[in-house]
Amino acid sequence: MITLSETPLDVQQIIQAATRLQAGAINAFIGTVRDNAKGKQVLRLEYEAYESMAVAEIQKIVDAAAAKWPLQAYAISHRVGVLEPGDVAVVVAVSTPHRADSFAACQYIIDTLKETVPIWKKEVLEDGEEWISAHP
Amino acid sequence: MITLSETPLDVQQIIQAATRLQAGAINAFIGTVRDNAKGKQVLRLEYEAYESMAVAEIQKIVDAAAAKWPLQAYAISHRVGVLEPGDVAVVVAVSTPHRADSFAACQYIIDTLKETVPIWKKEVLEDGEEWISAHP
Amino acid sequence: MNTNMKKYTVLAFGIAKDILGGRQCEIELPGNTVSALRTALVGQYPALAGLRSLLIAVNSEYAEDGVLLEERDEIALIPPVSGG
Amino acid sequence: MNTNMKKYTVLAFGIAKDILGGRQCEIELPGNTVSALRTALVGQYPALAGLRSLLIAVNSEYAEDGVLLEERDEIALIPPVSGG
Repeated sequence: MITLSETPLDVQQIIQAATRLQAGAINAFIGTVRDNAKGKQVLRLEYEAYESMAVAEIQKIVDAAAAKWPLQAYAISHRVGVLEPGDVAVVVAVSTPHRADSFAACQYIIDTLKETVPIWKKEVLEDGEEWISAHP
Repeated sequence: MITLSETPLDVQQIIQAATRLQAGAINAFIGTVRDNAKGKQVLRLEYEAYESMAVAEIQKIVDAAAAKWPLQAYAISHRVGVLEPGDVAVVVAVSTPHRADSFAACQYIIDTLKETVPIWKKEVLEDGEEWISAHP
Repeated sequence: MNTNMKKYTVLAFGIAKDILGGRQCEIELPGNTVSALRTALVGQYPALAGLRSLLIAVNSEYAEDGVLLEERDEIALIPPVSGG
Repeated sequence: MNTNMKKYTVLAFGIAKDILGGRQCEIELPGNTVSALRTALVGQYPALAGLRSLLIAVNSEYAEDGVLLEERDEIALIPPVSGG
């Protein structure tokens, strides 16, 4: 399951979607909006995605992960739109028969997602705003 | 939050207990009862704990993790009693400011928990039962 | 008008959307490669040159400089991504 | 009865509970160290020798062989753990 969502993510439901009876280990990464950045208060984050390509790129990452680790199931959801501190921005959940693989696969997916998937984040602080990572 | 529970674990609530506004990354490991082991059908697992010591040993592991990584919060719950395939046996959830630390801390806690915490698991298969890891 | 000029529609996201002034723009150029398109866009919108990277996707796939463009392709400007 | 004999109450868990036949047993021994207790228990319940490991906890702390026991201590037999 790969989704981009304009409404709040249901962490429990996403984890449930990655759960299988034959898999003993589930690892879930949950990225939330912090209330501070660079010592400043975060007012909000604005996420934008190139949606069709983003879903396809996440699928490629999952396929690569499935070639490296025995993924039994996965569920990945990313928010788009305006998020406030405390909101969940992304959930990656995977299940594997044994636990070390669940950690490795989940970390690979979120690390690669942040490098290759066309999603952009504008951080709005108390004193200005910035598209994250845009400039050197 | 460290608990041993005779009733089903509420994954969402445990993750929530490890969530903090100043932490952007939450990693959760969820161990579930598989429906198969050694090619046999699993009927149930029976978990037993030396409860007072188990909680104290988990606290030691958390303290060691907090010395290695910037843990903002944690929640660890382990089931005791009779579990069936699909049931959640353990949840470890931690939050840190950045994501690599959340993976490392969560994996350290579950790996060490399985080595040092006085909890025991009897696996009841279709054709017999066994205390896991008891014999060489 | 140069008869070799072709017109492409380019989608823009994130900071590229701000630089181009909209989610979509049309651009004419005397060439049909990804690199020709990037050169033309950076010429027209110099602020693009200040980005950490600027990839181009064609039909939802990252495209190398030598890829040939068709006027009907879905072309997108991909500034540095920052999801998660 | 040897006047040096001391009586300890030992909690047992997991497979150790099965081997001892109960969650708790009393044992008298002519010594007051963890190693003396382990030796006496293995002598009385030889199946304990077949375990992958057999630790002893005193007052909820893993105890080395040389630790001295008091009759009022909470002593527990810890066979190989298998939580998670």
